Amino acid sequence: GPEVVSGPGADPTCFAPWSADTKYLQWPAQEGPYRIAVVNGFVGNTWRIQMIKTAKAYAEDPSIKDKIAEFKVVSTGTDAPAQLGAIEDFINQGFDAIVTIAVSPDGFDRVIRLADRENVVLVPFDNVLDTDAVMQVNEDQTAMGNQWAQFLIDELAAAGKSGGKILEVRGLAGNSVDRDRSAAIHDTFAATGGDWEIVEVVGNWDDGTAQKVTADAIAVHGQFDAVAAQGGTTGVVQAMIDAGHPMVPIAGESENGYRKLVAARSADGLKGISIGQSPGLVAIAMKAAVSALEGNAMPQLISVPLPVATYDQLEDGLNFWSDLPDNFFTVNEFPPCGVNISGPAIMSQSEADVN
Amino acid sequence: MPDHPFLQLTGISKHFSGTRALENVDFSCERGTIHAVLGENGAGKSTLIKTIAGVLKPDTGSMSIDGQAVEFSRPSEANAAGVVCIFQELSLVPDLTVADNICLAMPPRRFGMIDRRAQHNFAEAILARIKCEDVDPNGLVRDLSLSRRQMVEIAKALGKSPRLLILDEATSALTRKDVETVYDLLADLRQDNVACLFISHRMNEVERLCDTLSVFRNGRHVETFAKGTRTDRDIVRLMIGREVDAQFPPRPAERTRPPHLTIQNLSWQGRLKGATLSVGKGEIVGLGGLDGQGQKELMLALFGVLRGVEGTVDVGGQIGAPRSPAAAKRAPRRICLVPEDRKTEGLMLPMSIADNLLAASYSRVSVGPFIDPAQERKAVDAAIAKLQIKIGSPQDAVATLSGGNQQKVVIAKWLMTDPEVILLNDPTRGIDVGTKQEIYRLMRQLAEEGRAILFYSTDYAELIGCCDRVAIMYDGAIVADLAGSAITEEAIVGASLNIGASLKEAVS
Amino acid sequence: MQIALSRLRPEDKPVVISAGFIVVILILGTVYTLATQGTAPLFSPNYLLQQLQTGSFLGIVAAGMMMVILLGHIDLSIPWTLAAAAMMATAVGGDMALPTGIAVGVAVGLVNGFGVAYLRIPSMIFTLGVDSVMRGLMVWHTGGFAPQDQATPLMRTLAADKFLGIPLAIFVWAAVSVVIVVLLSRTAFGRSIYATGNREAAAYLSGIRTPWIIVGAFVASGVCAAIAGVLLAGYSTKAYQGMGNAYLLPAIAAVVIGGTRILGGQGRYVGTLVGVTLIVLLNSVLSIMQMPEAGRQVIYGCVIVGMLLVYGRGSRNFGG
Amino acid sequence: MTVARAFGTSLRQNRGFYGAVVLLCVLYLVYNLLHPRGFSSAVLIQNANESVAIVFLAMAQTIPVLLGGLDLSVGAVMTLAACIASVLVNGSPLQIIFGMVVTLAAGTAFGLCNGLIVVYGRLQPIIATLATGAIAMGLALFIRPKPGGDIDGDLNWALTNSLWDFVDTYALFDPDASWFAPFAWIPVPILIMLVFGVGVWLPFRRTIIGRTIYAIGSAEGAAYMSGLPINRAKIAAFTLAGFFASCGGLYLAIQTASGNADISQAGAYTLNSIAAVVLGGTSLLGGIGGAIGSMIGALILRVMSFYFRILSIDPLLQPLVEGVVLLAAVSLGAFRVLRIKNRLELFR
Ligand SMILES: Nc1ncnc2c1ncn2[C@@H]1O[C@H](COP(=O)(O)OP(=O)(O)OP(=O)(O)O)[C@@H](O)[C@H]1O
Ligand SMILES: Nc1ncnc2c1ncn2[C@@H]1O[C@H](COP(=O)(O)OP(=O)(O)OP(=O)(O)O)[C@@H](O)[C@H]1O
Ligand SMILES: [Mg+2]
Ligand SMILES: [Mg+2]
Repeated sequence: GPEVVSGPGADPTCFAPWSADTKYLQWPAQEGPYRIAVVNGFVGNTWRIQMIKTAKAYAEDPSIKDKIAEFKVVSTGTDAPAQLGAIEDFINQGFDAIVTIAVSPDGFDRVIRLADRENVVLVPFDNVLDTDAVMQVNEDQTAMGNQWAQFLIDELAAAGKSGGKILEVRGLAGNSVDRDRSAAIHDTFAATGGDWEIVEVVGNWDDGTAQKVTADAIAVHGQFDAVAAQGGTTGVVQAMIDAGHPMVPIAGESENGYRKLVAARSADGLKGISIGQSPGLVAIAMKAAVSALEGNAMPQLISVPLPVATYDQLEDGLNFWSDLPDNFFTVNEFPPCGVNISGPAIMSQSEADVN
Repeated sequence: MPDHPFLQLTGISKHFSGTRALENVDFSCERGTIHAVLGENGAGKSTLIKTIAGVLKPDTGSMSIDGQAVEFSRPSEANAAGVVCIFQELSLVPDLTVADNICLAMPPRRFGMIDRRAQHNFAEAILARIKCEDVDPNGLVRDLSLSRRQMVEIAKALGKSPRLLILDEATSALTRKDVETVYDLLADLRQDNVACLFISHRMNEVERLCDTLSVFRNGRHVETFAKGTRTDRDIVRLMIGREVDAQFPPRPAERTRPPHLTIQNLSWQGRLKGATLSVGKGEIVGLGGLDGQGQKELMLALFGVLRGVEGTVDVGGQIGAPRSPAAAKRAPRRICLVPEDRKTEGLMLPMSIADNLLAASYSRVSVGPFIDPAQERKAVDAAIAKLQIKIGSPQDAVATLSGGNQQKVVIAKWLMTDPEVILLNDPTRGIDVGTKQEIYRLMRQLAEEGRAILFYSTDYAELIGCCDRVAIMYDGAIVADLAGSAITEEAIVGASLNIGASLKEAVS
Repeated sequence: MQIALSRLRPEDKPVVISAGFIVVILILGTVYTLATQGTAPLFSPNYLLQQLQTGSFLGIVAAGMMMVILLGHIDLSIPWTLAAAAMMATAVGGDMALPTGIAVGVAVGLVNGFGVAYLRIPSMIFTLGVDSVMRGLMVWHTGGFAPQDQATPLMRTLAADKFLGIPLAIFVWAAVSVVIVVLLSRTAFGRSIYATGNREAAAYLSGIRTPWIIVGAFVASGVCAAIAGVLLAGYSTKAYQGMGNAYLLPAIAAVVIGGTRILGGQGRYVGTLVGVTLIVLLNSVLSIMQMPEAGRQVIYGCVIVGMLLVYGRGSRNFGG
Repeated sequence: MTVARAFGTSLRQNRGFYGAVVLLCVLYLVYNLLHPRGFSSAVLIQNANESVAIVFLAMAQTIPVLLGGLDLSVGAVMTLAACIASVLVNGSPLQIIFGMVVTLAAGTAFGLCNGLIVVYGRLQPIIATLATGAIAMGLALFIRPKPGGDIDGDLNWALTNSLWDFVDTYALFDPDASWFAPFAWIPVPILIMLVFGVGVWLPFRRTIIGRTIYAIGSAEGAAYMSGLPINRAKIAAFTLAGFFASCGGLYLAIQTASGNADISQAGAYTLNSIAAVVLGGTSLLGGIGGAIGSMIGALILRVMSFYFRILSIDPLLQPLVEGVVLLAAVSLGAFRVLRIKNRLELFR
């Protein structure tokens, strides 16, 4: 298993520690090239597909290609035993690093123990584990919630409001990401001391559901002063348009469709902020795994900066693409890490062109 | 002799929605007798024995056995009291083995678990007792023919050591040999002081076996009398409530009819082996022989149900067997089949009478692609009137009808399609004398109208009385084609066994 | 109350009881909104129309599902049939979008029908397999090609626009309903569905082409799912992978709450309509009350069991 | 001679089952041949761990299916049990055992409720359990609004490894004792499946209640007329299904050391359990088959997914391959149809 060492770690601009007291882990250096596996859970939404394509494209990237001897991706569905089994199987097969999106924040004790025994580097990202025993890569969900809420508070303040009715469109029930983002939103609003009423609906992070519950909420509650949506933001805005709801400040994810709408309607009042969980995280997780295998000290929890774009920063062809589908995630590159595979490059061309 | 009857029912009534199946019935039966229960279809015989056996709860009335008042709320309680019943619709479990079925509710057990070996031995012994050594106790009941199943059912009943044994048309599908075995068995049981209730529509069986006869009509107990005190004619009058004359309609004078349906060398899966037969327009051809010699398969082949049939079939100049019932029923062939088992093959039991009647002839009541409700109603009413089906409303579920009326629904359904070839697979099984006569008359009338009729029956009397010609099947082939005065019981039996030499022995 | 219920004809009971329950839901919801906001939006035509509009997707899916359930089968391939129809329609785009979507539904229906009617594989398992094949195809499609997922203007119009103040989607639902009602009660196909659902052997021996009937019902189900998918894509302005997931179980529940026998052979379309309305309103009211998921699930389950228990317990097997 | 004949009869009557056994053997053999560390205890342990939950669920599903019904709540009951276990299975050994017993009892009781609703409410099992499944899921979410829990770590390690580790973890005796060597490699999860699955099922099948379940699935009317205890058998069937589902849930909780009220996972498990039952040769019409077959069926499902980890298949094509393979596997039974020459036999 890794040793706990003191920082700083390798390449701190890319592998930024989560906080000042994040510990550092170091594995014994191993000879390359490495065998790396990605164990995905569910496959069947654009985010995951974009993630898998990014992973494959990144494995072919000249900066890392030579360091990888074998690269495998499997998707196990939402089945926890199958995911644990796949990870264990790759450990048994002698893979050096396993990158994974955990189907549940708990339950990895056994595979962590096995991985440590075999000196395999296990790197959860996106849906991370509630443990500090493995190296993990994620964006700060709490910070995201705080920024969303702060943006709305600022926009409303600029319009002279210090209280009002907020619609919060939540994600998948029971998910830690949903929990963290929602708690941060509530905390930030509460901290202003203003008179806020937050109406929560569950949108499951998908456009259709989000659109339906938003429409319901508008039908019942009439008008909102601002909207905070964890996902499915395109659907949320569409529901507002369909219901004739006035355009109000909105905080949302990084879907291309949402950014298109904000760009088109910010003048009408749809002043929006777009922060997204990027499918490109997989590339950083892979890069971190390789770095750990090379024997570098790594932060236990790697924080990837939030890719923020507000309505006044949107630029067609740069951070959104008006000629491309709504349904992909605009943020995919992380220049400080040398991860330069852009969303449109991944989604708008067939794989052959990317490689 | 005790002063009270062994089984006594007093004032039993049972109503179903709309029908009075039993009306204030008093009935009794003694040990050591075989007691026939007679009555036309829907007279309430099955309902009677179901109340005795604890399947149905009577609305009013009481029952006693050996002078003790009893009330069974489920069959297992009746079994425990020594009342064992073979029901009209068999109560075997097709996916369990024969041995499992014979010991179904009370298997021999060891350490609380079923003792397979003991069960197997027990089944073997009982099967031997009813001369069914050919039935493998480890075989599935599903794989047995109907007649074997009835024998297994009898074995199962025997295994429960009954004090009162009830057979509700339990011999309707048995072969001659089995019937004899059952006769012997019942005689033995009579010796052992077992009471037997015997329900059958075959008068000769009743004649031969029973000591006492009870007649039911319209849910009422009409009369009980000892055998020999009434003539057959009287009995039939009691059952039907009117005088019945000649059993079979007169046969028209013999004449040659051009063949309409011709079969040559029909073979299928070793069950049909080169059957050759022809049926003319206006002719009723009987199909005889022992049970399971390929008669059913022959009909299914003609109706397009079987795959891989070899040989030639020619229907009114149309060469080739149809490939599906849908093709069979359409012009130019116009074949129809009244299947063997009306409950599973003939009817959609929970659906209404009207829907069942229409099932084969939607196109006849449609205008363009749409069904015309007016035509629909007219067609249904006409069919009901034509066969005089006894019903409450055409919208009632067909399941509420008695067996005979259900059979009429099946026949009426097909007559609505105006068929030219009519295949009848034992259409009178479990049907009362009165209805049988109606069916015979109807067959004759249909023949007169110029339809070709192929009629399979297990009852020789029917074949003799009804048919212009009789073809006997043995081992998948037609071994005899009898016509006119050649149709005699001896000839039929002889051909059925297909052994000229030992013919006399078999008949005697 | 008991007496009134027992006087109903058995086949009307589910309809009347669910209709009553719909009123109860609306009243409870209104009591809640009055207490919390002091308004009663639930009885406003706007709210109801909007519910019917979003309900029309479920309604159309349930209409197709009912045809299959009447046969005693089930179509578990609905979620990805719906999504695939929407995704292919939007991928093709232009005038061919609608026909493409419907064609996907027909194709899936044909495959399902073939497996169930000719290969005789239980529908529960065959359609499950087809669903996962469709999911695989769509993942491949999304990942391997350049997917265009914008709904065409026609799709947008059908799903989101209004005519005479009534959303067009409701007209589509009504049209589908009329077709289904006519099919079921006035055509040989519909009658054959009931016959086949009751006893396939008897229907077959009556000269009904039961395999065609089965294929036909699955095609109907596929087409309905496809229509719902195309509309839903129009409503959400685009197609997306998970779009069908939320429709399978509610569709089955709606059909069954409407009084259709899950084993086939019995059921009226009116019941399905009422069942769909009930489920849509129940969901909406729960969402207004901000009921957490746990509570929703429990209420959902209790409503289904409760309704079925009230309808009167199923009758015993016939012939007993 | 008679043994051979009996075996022949059994072969004919259980074609689906024997086919499944052969398929599993071939699949698993090839997997091990392809795996770099094939035929080792480590691989066997991993495979077994992954299979326990679905095996129990498939066994649970079998029993209502034999009745001619379906239990759409097994996945939810498993999840409910896992969530209960994630709260209770920790602390002192006595507390742990208490937690396990409560977990199994809760799942069994839920199965009992299913049975009571089906029997006394006279509802169709498929629809009654669709509804009760939602209720179980709701309860699971109440208990575990978000994933987590603290299941005893030793227990997790001991039950998900070989007997050697089990003995070592609890220091029962010297795990390196020479007499123990022949057993030391055996994975504990396999023993659990044998003891709790096979050990319960085989005796149960030989009871009157067990036989009644078969009889009901084959011909309910006949079973009733024959005086079999219909109601009791139906209730027992759903109760036993609840028991097996909770066994699966308990193991799932121990294996993941946590509980997770994941609706889509529960749904996927329920559907897979039906697929496993069919693959194992049990007829969805009831009356034919058995839980051992379903166990085999579940293992087939699992082994098929193992192949993705050793073969190089485009990850975006994997779901398609998975679907096609599943469809092909369930279509194997269709060969029966081609052999049928009497079309009436198709309808039973
Ligand atoms: N479950 C039922 N529901 C409604 N009516 C029934 C039911 N069972 C029987 N009946 C009716 O009760 C009457 C008596 O039927 P029963 O079966 O006892 O006649 P049966 O004498 O046995 O006739 P068969 O000789 O045809 O068997 C019939 O009119 C029948 O329609
Ligand atoms: N004619 C029939 N055909 C099929 N099933 C029937 C018939 N009549 C009753 N049943 C079923 O049998 C059940 C009664 O069976 P039975 O009383 O033998 O069960 P049990 O387990 O002994 O009941 P208990 O637990 O109350 O003692 C009824 O609830 C019904 O579901
Ligand atoms: Mg009778
Ligand atoms: Mg009892």
